[in-house]
Amino acid sequence: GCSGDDGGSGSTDDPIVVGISLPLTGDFSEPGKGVQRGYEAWAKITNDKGGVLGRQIELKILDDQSNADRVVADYEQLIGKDNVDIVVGPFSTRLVVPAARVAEEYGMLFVEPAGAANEVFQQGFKNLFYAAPAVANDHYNHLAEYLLALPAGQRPTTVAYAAMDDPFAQGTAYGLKAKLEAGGVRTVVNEVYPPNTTDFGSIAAKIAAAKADMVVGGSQYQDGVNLIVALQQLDYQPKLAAFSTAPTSPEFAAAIGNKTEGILSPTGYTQKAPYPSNVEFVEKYTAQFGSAPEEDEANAYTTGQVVAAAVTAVGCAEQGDCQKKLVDWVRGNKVETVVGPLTWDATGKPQGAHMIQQWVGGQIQIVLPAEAKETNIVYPKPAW
Amino acid sequence: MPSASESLTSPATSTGTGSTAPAVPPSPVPPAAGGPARLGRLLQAVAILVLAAAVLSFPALAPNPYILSAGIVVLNYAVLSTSWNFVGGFTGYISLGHGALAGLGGYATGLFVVKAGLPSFVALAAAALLVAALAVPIGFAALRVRGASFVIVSIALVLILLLVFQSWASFTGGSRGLVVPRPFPGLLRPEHHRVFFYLFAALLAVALLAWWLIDRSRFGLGLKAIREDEDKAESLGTATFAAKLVVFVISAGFTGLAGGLYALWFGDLDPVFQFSILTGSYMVLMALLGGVRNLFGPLVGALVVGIALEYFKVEFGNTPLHLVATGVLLALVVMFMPDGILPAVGTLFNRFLRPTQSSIREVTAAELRDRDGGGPPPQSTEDPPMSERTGTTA
Amino acid sequence: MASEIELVDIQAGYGRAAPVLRGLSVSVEPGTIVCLVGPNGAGKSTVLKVASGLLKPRSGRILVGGVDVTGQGPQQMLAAGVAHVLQGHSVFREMTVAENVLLGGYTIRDKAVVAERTAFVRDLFPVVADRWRTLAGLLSGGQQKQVEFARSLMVDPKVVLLDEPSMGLDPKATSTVFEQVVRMRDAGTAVLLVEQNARRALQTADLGCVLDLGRVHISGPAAQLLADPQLGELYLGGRPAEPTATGGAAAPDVATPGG
Amino acid sequence: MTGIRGDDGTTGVRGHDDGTTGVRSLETVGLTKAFGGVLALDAATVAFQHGRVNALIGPNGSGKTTFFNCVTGMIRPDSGRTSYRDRDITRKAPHAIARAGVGRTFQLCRVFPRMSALDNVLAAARTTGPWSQLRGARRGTEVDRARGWLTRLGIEHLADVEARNMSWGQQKLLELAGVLMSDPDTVLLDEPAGGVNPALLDRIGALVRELNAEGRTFVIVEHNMELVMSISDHIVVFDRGRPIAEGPPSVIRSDERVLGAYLGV
Amino acid sequence: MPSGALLFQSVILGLLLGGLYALLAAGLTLYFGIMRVVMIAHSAFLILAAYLAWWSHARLGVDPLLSMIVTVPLFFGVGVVLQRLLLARLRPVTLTMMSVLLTFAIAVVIEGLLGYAFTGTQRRIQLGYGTASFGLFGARIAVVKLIAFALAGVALLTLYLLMKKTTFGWALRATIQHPDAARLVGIDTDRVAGFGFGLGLATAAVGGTALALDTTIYPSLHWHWIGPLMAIIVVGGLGSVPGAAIAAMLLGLMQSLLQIPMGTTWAQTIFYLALFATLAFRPQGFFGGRLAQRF
Ligand SMILES: Nc1ncnc2c1ncn2[C@@H]1O[C@H](COP(=O)(O)OP(=O)(O)OP(=O)(O)O)[C@@H](O)[C@H]1O
Ligand SMILES: Nc1ncnc2c1ncn2[C@@H]1O[C@H](COP(=O)(O)OP(=O)(O)OP(=O)(O)O)[C@@H](O)[C@H]1O
Ligand SMILES: [Mg+2]
Ligand SMILES: [Mg+2]
Repeated sequence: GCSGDDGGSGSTDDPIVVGISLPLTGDFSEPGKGVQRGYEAWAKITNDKGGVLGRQIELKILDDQSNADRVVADYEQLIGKDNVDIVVGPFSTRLVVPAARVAEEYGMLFVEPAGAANEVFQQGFKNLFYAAPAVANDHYNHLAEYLLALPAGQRPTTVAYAAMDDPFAQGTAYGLKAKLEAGGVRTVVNEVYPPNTTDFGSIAAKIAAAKADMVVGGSQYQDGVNLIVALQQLDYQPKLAAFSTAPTSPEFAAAIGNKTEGILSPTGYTQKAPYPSNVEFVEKYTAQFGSAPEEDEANAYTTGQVVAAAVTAVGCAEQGDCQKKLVDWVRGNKVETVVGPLTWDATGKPQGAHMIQQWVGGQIQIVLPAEAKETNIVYPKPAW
Repeated sequence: MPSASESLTSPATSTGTGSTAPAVPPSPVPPAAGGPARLGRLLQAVAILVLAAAVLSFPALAPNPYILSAGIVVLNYAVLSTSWNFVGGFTGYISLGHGALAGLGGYATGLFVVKAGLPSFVALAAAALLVAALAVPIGFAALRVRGASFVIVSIALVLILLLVFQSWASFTGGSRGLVVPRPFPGLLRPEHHRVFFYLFAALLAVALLAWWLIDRSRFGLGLKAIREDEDKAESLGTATFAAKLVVFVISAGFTGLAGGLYALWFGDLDPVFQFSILTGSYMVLMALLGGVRNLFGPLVGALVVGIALEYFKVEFGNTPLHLVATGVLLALVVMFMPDGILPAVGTLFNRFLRPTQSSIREVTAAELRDRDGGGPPPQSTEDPPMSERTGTTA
Repeated sequence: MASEIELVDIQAGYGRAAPVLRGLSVSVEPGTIVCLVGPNGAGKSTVLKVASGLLKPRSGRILVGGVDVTGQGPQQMLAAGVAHVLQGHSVFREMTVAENVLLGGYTIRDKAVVAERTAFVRDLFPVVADRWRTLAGLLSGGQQKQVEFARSLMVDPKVVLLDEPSMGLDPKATSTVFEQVVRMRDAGTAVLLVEQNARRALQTADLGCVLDLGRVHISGPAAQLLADPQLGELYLGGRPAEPTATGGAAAPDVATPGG
Repeated sequence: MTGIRGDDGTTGVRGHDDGTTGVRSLETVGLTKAFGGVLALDAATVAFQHGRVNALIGPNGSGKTTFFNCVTGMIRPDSGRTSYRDRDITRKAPHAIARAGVGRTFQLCRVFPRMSALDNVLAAARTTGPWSQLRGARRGTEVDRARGWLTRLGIEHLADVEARNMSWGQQKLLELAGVLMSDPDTVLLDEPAGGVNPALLDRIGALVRELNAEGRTFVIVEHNMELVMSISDHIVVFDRGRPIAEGPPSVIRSDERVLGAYLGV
Repeated sequence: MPSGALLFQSVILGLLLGGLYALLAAGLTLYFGIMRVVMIAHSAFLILAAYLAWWSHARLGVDPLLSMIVTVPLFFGVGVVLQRLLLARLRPVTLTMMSVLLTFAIAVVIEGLLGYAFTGTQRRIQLGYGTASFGLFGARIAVVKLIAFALAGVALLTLYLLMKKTTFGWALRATIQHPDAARLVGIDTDRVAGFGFGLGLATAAVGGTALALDTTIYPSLHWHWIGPLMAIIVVGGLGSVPGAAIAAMLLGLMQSLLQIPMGTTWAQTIFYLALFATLAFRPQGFFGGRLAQRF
């Protein structure tokens, strides 16, 4: 045991301390705060029901300032100095890998709500699990299936891709790209832009000039908005426009002047999902924070659910040998969560897929897969 | 004012050798205040011993691995800012781009291990050499310009390397990052920290030793002359460009070593964090805070900044106010301690031990003459012509 | 007659160091030239800096035209009629000669006066006219000094403080400068002149003050100081004005100037 | 312009005929430098002889400082050649020229402002080869020499004072001490007398003669005619970027062209 | 080979972008070339102004252009205060170097305060005319970009006239070059230097507003701007407002055109290549101004 088992574990009065480092300031602070709310909702809802193993959940959240050096120092502190019982993941792929390494080397279970990119699962981590339905590259799977199933005459023939230089954002766009190319759909523009890009005029000009049938943005929130506005300024009208992340945001419609009709986006979570824990989550979350949860919040909540399930099943939560048991349990079992039932492969990759949403009639609605759809997909999309 | 005859005791003539013999003028006034100087040296020696003992016993005293890892971070800061101080302290060229050199060292180490399969520490040495080698062309371009233009160039260096390492993803991993394999895969994390703590301490010792050697050497004096007035130094025979380049390369080598060692310890490289202006600025802040003209200035600065950053983080929790606090700290240093903590302490120390000295002569011209000459000054009437005088002594 | 400028019992120094001026008093009456001489570092420039408000004295009083102006800055001093030409080089290096000269008349509102004065200095110093559009920093050392002096001639102050105006000037320009000093005196200006070209300066001046260690060592009519062999040897150096006078220094005989 | 050879005997009073007289020291052929429209040096062909005290005089702006700058490598001439002791130094870097034995001072007095006077002088000490660079800067003998120079120039009391806190004249003297410390064979002084107290000037004059007697060559730019006439063996007069006269002081003093162009009498 | 239409569209976009660059760099030439202060915080002030414009639009419903009525004088005042309180107290000999660090500190403080006040969320002004555009020979010009361009033109012209045609410009240069001599000719150096700095910040207010019209802002965005802006003023020649304007237009154009074959990231390197080329071959900049080398 590298770090003391002297934390008085086992006693039922002691809370289970869950250590988290999150980007509460700096570049990733916005989603970071969403993740924080998700964790807080989980702790509150769980504690209100009597905690886990009869012990209360206590969160210890540190701010990593969106910085990789800090995130490592934070987990080092949480595990080494503060002796927390459980650690769960931070936000952003860039921070997940260094953080997971610390957890791995201290032998801790590491369930994480972000870090969807493929690379995360290629590091050989044995203790890491991603608490969401699918990794980035699989987000558009349903859309790809749908498009390739269209009759040849209707299928889009050319596609323009623009992706932020970020493992997650690129992962989403390139997952779709690989599948469409394999299905014979031509790529006419393939742009990568740095995360701090604010001027999308030139990228939009290239896409517009290529007159692609379809545009796919591997985007986070704001760059997606900017790209859409720049495309609209150039009066480019594709048959289909898909952007990761951005269109699901509540501010999206206002940000692009309500010209949203027909825009697509993958999502791993919907407030309307019928899973029992989700109904409870949405209701209590809304009561606690005054608005319904988004995807970041849900992922954090899911993470908490996975950890709680493991702790309940194994019957312990402290550093040391217990962690190994927790890891083994998660690897071998299925967990019911707000995003549905989750299982993982050996690398910690979840085995599900994302749904596809589309703005139809001024609302974002699920259109794919067929069994979950709220309305029919609109293709080709109307002009924006 | 000494009379003309006093100057007759010509140094060269007294050596009596030929025309090219260096002049050795008459024996000097003994240096003032020898006592405090010796006391100062004694204090310095004691300080070094205490410091070394403190550093070496730290891993044993650290209550948990986290404190140890925080110690490594501070040591890394200290090595970096000491390395920076080879350029900044001696020549006065303020580089905000040293972060890029550290990043280069880290990436080179990582790539040597990953792509070339070199053993970790061979890769580290190779990376330091590579960074030093790259510093030659970089220095060649950057050191042509001075002052603020140099600052701009150094900033540009960071930004351009960031772009390259981000864009050239096939080689560097781009935004997906680069994972540097552990040099000691068998070690548990706390052990791993302990080993690296000593490695960083050793590197710091070497860097400090090198700085000290240069500081007391003629080379160092030449560099300081560059800091003061580059053209003048050149006209006095200092090969200024070569000197700048040499010290830049040395500085880059140490920075690269520090960056590489950090990469081996830390394991994950990401261009955004490796090539950041903030890293370079922290080096400057630490060196400046401690005092760029002092051997231990950067080390003291690293301690203060390391602790301050940690403190701000705890104090301001999850608001960006820690940035504000860092900025205010920097501004306070610039405004009130432009020479750093150590010189400020030194001034205080001096004020107790030495009276204020004035630059004005304390004796009138007449007294000076009387003191020097004793009798009445030789007047032109009894003065032999210059030529005869020199003739007699030569 | 009332003094145009009067420094009374001035203590002054730089930073926290020991004082440079230690209880020094000087006064200049209108229409006279007072010449300050003394060894390097005696505090001559410091006197002028105090007089023009660039350096605040630690104690003592400064009177201009009988009014106490102690502690005022250079701007108010200029308004009170005190102009100061700095030692060394103080042209605005990256501005043209024209801009330099015209800035000399920064405080003059009347365009006609500026034009007239400009014409005068351009006439006086050919280099000013010839190099009107050149950046002043590119001129030779002596040319810069001429521009500087020309700049100071743009205003017509009651008191002029000149810090080694002839330094670096060729003999012709030196003569021009001394002529102007005399002209100013004749126009009723009070001139406080610091010169290391001490003999020439004392020949021009009415009164002389020998400064040493931040105090007035000796003062008196300039001619009298010139004749003092002791002073000559200690402060004025070289040969006395008349080759026949005693107390010269060790000049090799071959080089004795031919009068 | 080869006038120097031949009027050797006229200054024979000084009689330090150690066999080096007659050797050419600094020499330029057709040195030309134009700044924009201003021809600062106009095909100046000048030769200074070894072992002499040479003076270079001329009106303001006649190109004296530019001449120094070209000769010491601080400015690249447009055309023409400079040589020192028959070695071509036209395109050499300033430090190389300094190491070849040509030291200089600056008209606008340049010292290292935040170094003590002693360090200012020490910084000028010559090094021999890269390894000597690693030797300690404050070795006893060097410090003794440096203090000696400060003493000779009457500023020994300022040894520990930072140069920026000195008066103008003190800085001038300090600069001179520095150049002498670098132990040059040939010393170019740009207005050494500017702002220096006359009493001290006599000492500087004497010092120059003394060092000259030790075999050092001087080239002095100066407007103080008394000093020039009293210490120099040979005078070159510049006007508009080219020499218009040269010779011993006695000749120059009565030269028509010099009187017209420079002395203005 | 890109189509003619794409080329033409890129040229238009490049020119519009260049205009914005020129405006953003204008203040820098003032401090840098004339006042010898390396103003790292300039872009932080730009972002601050952009935030104020965004805030007044989002919270008060005021058009961002109108917010300049407040921000421009406000920034001028802040500039005067900063200069008088902070920069004026630095030692003149080390001014250049110390100002780097001091303004760096100011930049960090602004970033922190912005993050504190507005969180790290990216923001964008949502204007009614945000996506409006009109056609020109087949290319499209966004209205907001054109407004930003016009703002840049007006601000630059004003600055240029102020520096060249008024005694203020002279007094400012004199003050920086020899403060003592400037005081001795009667210039109120404190005031002039303060005004100079205030003027620079006033351009930042205009620039920030123009910036906010058509891009996203977030607190750490200013780091992104430092490099290109510094490159522009070096290429343009330190201290030369027209030089900076020309360099900005050219670099904006080149960046826009290079994006077609090289992509966004590599295209940014043009700034640094131009910077190094300038320092290597023409340290005084390509369009007049002072020697960068000796600065
Ligand atoms: N800025 C300064 N800071 C500190 N001390 C100074 C400063 N300027 C001058 N001194 C000191 O004050 C004393 C007087 O200087 P000042 O310039 O008045 O002399 P001066 O008589 O004009 O000499 P010089 O003839 O050489 O110009 C000198 O000893 C000098 O070292
Ligand atoms: N860097 C430069 N740029 C432009 N013109 C210059 C430059 N340096 C010198 N000049 C011009 O060259 C000419 C010669 O200048 P130089 O400094 O050599 O004169 P000088 O003989 O030393 O004069 P002084 O006796 O005044 O020192 C002058 O007209 C001057 O204006
Ligand atoms: Mg003086
Ligand atoms: Mg000259």
